[in-house]
Amino acid sequence: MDSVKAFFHMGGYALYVWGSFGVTALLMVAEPVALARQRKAMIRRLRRLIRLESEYSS
Amino acid sequence: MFDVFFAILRRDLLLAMRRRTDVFTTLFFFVIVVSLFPLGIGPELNTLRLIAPGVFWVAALLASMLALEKLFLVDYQDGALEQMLLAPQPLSLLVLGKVAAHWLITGLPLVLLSPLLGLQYDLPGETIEVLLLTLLLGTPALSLIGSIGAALTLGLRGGGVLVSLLVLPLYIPVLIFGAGAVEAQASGLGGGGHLFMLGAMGLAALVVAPLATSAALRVSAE
Amino acid sequence: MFDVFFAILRRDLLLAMRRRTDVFTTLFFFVIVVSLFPLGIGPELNTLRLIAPGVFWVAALLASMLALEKLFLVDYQDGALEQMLLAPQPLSLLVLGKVAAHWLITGLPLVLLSPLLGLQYDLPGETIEVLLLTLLLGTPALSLIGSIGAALTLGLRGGGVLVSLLVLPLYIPVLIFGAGAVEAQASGLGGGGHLFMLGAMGLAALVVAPLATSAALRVSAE
Amino acid sequence: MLEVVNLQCTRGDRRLFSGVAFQLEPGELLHLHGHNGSGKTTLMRALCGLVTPTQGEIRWKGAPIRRQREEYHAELLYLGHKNGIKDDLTGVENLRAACRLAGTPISEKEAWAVLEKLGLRGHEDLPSRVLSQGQQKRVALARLLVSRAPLWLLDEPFVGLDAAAVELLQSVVRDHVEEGGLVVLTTHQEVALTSGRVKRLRLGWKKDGHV
Amino acid sequence: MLEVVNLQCTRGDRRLFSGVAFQLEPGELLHLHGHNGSGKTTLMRALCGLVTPTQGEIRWKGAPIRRQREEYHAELLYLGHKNGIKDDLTGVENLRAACRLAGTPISEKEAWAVLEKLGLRGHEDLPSRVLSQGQQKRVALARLLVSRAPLWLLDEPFVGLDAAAVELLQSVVRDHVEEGGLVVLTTHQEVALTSGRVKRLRLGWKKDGHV
Amino acid sequence: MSSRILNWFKFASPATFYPLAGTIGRAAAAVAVVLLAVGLYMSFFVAPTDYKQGEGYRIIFVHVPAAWMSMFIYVVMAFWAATGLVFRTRLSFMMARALAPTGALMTFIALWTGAFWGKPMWGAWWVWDARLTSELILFFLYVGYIALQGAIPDVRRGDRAGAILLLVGVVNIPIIYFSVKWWNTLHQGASVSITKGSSMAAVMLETMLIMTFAFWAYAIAVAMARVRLIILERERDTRWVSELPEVAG
Ligand code: HEM
Ligand SMILES: Nc1ncnc2c1ncn2[C@@H]1O[C@H](COP(=O)(O)OP(=O)(O)OP(=O)(O)O)[C@@H](O)[C@H]1O
Ligand SMILES: Nc1ncnc2c1ncn2[C@@H]1O[C@H](COP(=O)(O)OP(=O)(O)OP(=O)(O)O)[C@@H](O)[C@H]1O
Ligand SMILES: [Mg+2]
Ligand SMILES: [Mg+2]
Repeated sequence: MDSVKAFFHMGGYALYVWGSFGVTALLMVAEPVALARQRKAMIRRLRRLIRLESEYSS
Repeated sequence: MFDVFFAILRRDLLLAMRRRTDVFTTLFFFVIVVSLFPLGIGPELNTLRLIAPGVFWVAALLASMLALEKLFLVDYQDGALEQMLLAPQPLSLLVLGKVAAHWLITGLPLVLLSPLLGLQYDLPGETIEVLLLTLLLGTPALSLIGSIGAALTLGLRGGGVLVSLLVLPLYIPVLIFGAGAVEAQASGLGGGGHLFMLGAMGLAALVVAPLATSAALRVSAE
Repeated sequence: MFDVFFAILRRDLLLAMRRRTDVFTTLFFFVIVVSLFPLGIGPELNTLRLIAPGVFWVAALLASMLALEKLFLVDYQDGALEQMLLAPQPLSLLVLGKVAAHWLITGLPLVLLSPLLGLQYDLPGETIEVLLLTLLLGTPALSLIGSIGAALTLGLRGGGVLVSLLVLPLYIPVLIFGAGAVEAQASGLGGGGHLFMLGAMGLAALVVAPLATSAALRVSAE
Repeated sequence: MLEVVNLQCTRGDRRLFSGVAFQLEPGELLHLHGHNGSGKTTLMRALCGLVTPTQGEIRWKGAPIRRQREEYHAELLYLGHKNGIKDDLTGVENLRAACRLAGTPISEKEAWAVLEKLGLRGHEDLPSRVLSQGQQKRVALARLLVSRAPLWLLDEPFVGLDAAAVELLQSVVRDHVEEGGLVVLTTHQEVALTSGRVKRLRLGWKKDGHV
Repeated sequence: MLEVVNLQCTRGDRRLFSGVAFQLEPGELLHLHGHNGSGKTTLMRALCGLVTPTQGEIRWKGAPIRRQREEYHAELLYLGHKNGIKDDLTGVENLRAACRLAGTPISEKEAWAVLEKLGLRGHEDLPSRVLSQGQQKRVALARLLVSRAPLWLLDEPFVGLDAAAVELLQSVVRDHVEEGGLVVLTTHQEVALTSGRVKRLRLGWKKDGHV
Repeated sequence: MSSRILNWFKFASPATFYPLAGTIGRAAAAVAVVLLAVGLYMSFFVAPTDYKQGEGYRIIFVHVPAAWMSMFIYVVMAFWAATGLVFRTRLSFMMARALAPTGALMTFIALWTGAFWGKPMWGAWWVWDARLTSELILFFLYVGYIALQGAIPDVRRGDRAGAILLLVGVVNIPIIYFSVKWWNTLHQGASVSITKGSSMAAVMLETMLIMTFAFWAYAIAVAMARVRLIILERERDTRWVSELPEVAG
């Protein structure tokens, strides 16, 4: 228990260490998530385009 | 009555959305100017802390001035201004709408970012607070005052210098009280009086500028 | 071979003569920025003398950048740029002509005025001399580098602010050596090394910028 | 309704025209013509109130237009050489913004319908910047189809339009006049304007056919 | 002389035209037509080398124009929608600057004479800003009268001109073709172009007369 | 030779590159996850406490990889820009475009973690040190590139304009670095330079390298995902896109 506490305390540097690692982790998770969402939106758009195209030509 | 205000506000915000870079670029201009000074002056933190209020305010003034140049120019060139002059509502409301949109696009982001930049100059917390407050009060005044100049420069091909000469004296009080408030706070005197003056100037500008600008626009578009 | 260089130089100088405001506005902007600082910072001469080189150089840089926006814009809007692209001579010569005219109109007056402003900051004679020299060497480099940014952002809305975003990072070495030389001189170290670097950068810009700018113009005008 | 009395306009030190007078009633069209530089555009802008004439007066419903600017503007639609199209907005947005500004907002659906009528199908949601010369002009002209203003001032509306669009525009103008509207129009092209009441006014000092 | 092979141009994600091919020899005129937005301007700009086609090639005297840009430009005169007139220069200065840039300088006297021919007498020394739409166009067109370039590319040169100026311009074009020049021209107005060899090329997907 | 070039051009075609990018991206993502797990474990549990900086120094394990990547990615972008301009391959421009946000992100992380390191070490969030300043300018260069691309609606123009900017920028980076350094060292004195005194323990070095490779793999994975998006966007009218399983199915 103590060791967990000590671990998060980081010898008094908690704000700085976790501030750095935290933001880095946040950004490096956010970027792939954003990309995945963009990809989904793109595929939805492509499907709509294809549907429109087939309606148009028929 | 306020239809035209919202109509123009909406149109201009839409235009800005279309070109999100507009927002970011004014912002980054501000950031860059603020960051340039240490490069020109040297990295010593004591000197930097001393000149910080002046630098921030001059940078805000320049950013606002630069951005204002285009306030009416595009509308003038593509003929939209003629249509605005022909709108069946008071022109000053319309002008107010344009200025409001302009401040939201170029002024507000700059204000919001300034605390972060304050750290670059190693400013203490309270000073940063006062800086934020003065910018929030002062930049709308700058936009309003500047709109007069922007309207005048549209037509007066020969008198551009004269116009900036006329507008600058109006900018200077804002600069002095704005930077002064921050400095007073930093030196422990409290910036209350300065802030009050800044607010009063903003109100005055709100009343006078739209009228003056509409008159100037009518002249310039002839 | 150099016909087109002189043709464009002559045309642009004529245009500037016709519309003298362009000359004055840049100059005036420079004067304003330099004079605003004492207002923002406070009147203490020691501080002022300390920051003078930085302020002068930042002001020159901003003034030069401000003027850049119009370097190709008007030609683009009225179709003259298309004609320039269709001229039967190397485009980079033509670009060089335009940049030269631009510097003569906006850069040179500013350089010539700086000694006078130096007195405002209570600078000693030799410092002023070095300041003049650095500006004389540095501002052409600024114009050259800036032309790349102006060409890249041609016709984009918000181009004026975007150009500053693109160009300022490239300006920084010039700023550092320019202000550095003056400071070195002021602190008795002698600014020779800095001046040499400044000249070298000018030469490099002279080679690279016209090529990059013409490539950018061809892309932008498509 | 629209009454012009002894109008004189001066640009620089050149007197463009003087003693211009006419009267336009509902259901009438005025075709303004004259050689290049004869002052047609200037007269048009004076009729809007954008240019102040050096002499004479323009009256709308009996009162000088200077005195009733907002009321007059509400009943007026002006389309000039420059078409007031925002480069970065799409055709639909441009049309809606212009209508909102004129005090007669329209719905998005209406806007799409109108633009389709003008042959811009498939281009409604492109920024106007990428539209061709003629397509931009069409977007500007779309306002005519939704306008409720009685007085139209059209400065060279046919410029840059292809034959089909010219045809369409002519019929729109014709309908407006037949429904009791007033139109002032300049054009160099000889177009069969309306079957209705057409007045003609000639400006300029050169004989026809002389350069 | 001018040879276009299988040309395709794309703007944005729209293919404007493809498979365009023609050949133009001295003494021939190509009349480009098509509805608004069909790609006439784009084709013109591609012919100048201002727009890079996505497919195909343009050859001048047998060689691709990309390879001989300067030589080609020396033999080419392009006048587009925008006329390249500097607002602050007078007509004379504009004309002389344009000629100097094109590598064929003319004297001040010549410039005055040419502008007078174009009906700008009394306006030669006004800044172009104050000229009317049509007068500005005339200043731009003045280059045709002094040009020695064999290939002319004219994008809607008749726009905004009055009847007399249209007449004059037509005769200038006719003379150029008869003297062995090449002309590519777009216009919506139906104008009797020349008695000489006129080719026609139609762009676009809409049937004639449809909006 | 010519067949080699032909081969290269084959992969330069978006249609063939699209599935390849998918494969590379997935592999890189897997590598990144594994390396990150190992690297983080080592950062916190294996690497010993620094005798001078205490636990605070552990920031180095994200700071330095991010700083290295930020510079490296810009050079890679410039490389793609050059190949795009020379060989006129569309794919090169797309690669440059796809890398930019990741590069900006890495620069931002370097700045952020640097600031969070600077506060306990130097007592200030920011000082105008040569390295810091040039990293800040690099950030501006990235933002400028992204803003330029955002401002140009036409992709072909955007591609080439961006490429020119990248090439000019890459020429300037060493100039910026040395000018800042010279400016700074001439009359600084007071400010602290980065402590290299404590010779880094071998474990630390290993950890840092592992984290660097993890960031590298991450950048590749993300860039590949983004380039696939760009390809779809640009090729949306083509047949092969409409026949892709994820689109058609
Ligand atoms: C915002 C602040 C900072 C920025 C922008 C920054 C930037 C950089 C950059 C660009 C590098 C890579 C340099 C190279 O490989 O040549 C780097 C490396 C490094 N930084 Fe920072 N830094 C910052 C703050 C700090 C602080 C406060 C420390 C420690 C007290 C630090 C320690 C290091 C170390 C040890 C390296 C590795 C040095 C090497 O590999 O040569 N940095 N930093
Ligand atoms: N400041 C000025 N000084 C001298 N002349 C001027 C000035 N401003 C305008 N003009 C003249 O006024 C006339 C402008 O007329 P206007 O634009 O109304 O012509 P227009 O009939 O519309 O011609 P177009 O058919 O070419 O459109 C031109 O002859 C121009 O030379
Ligand atoms: N970025 C783009 N995205 C989509 N479409 C575009 C883009 N740029 C141009 N276009 C389309 O290309 C066409 C432009 O054609 P162009 O200007 O060559 O027409 P034109 O034949 O000259 O027409 P006009 O007779 O009106 O002058 C228009 O239909 C326009 O909508
Ligand atoms: Mg007119
Ligand atoms: Mg066209």
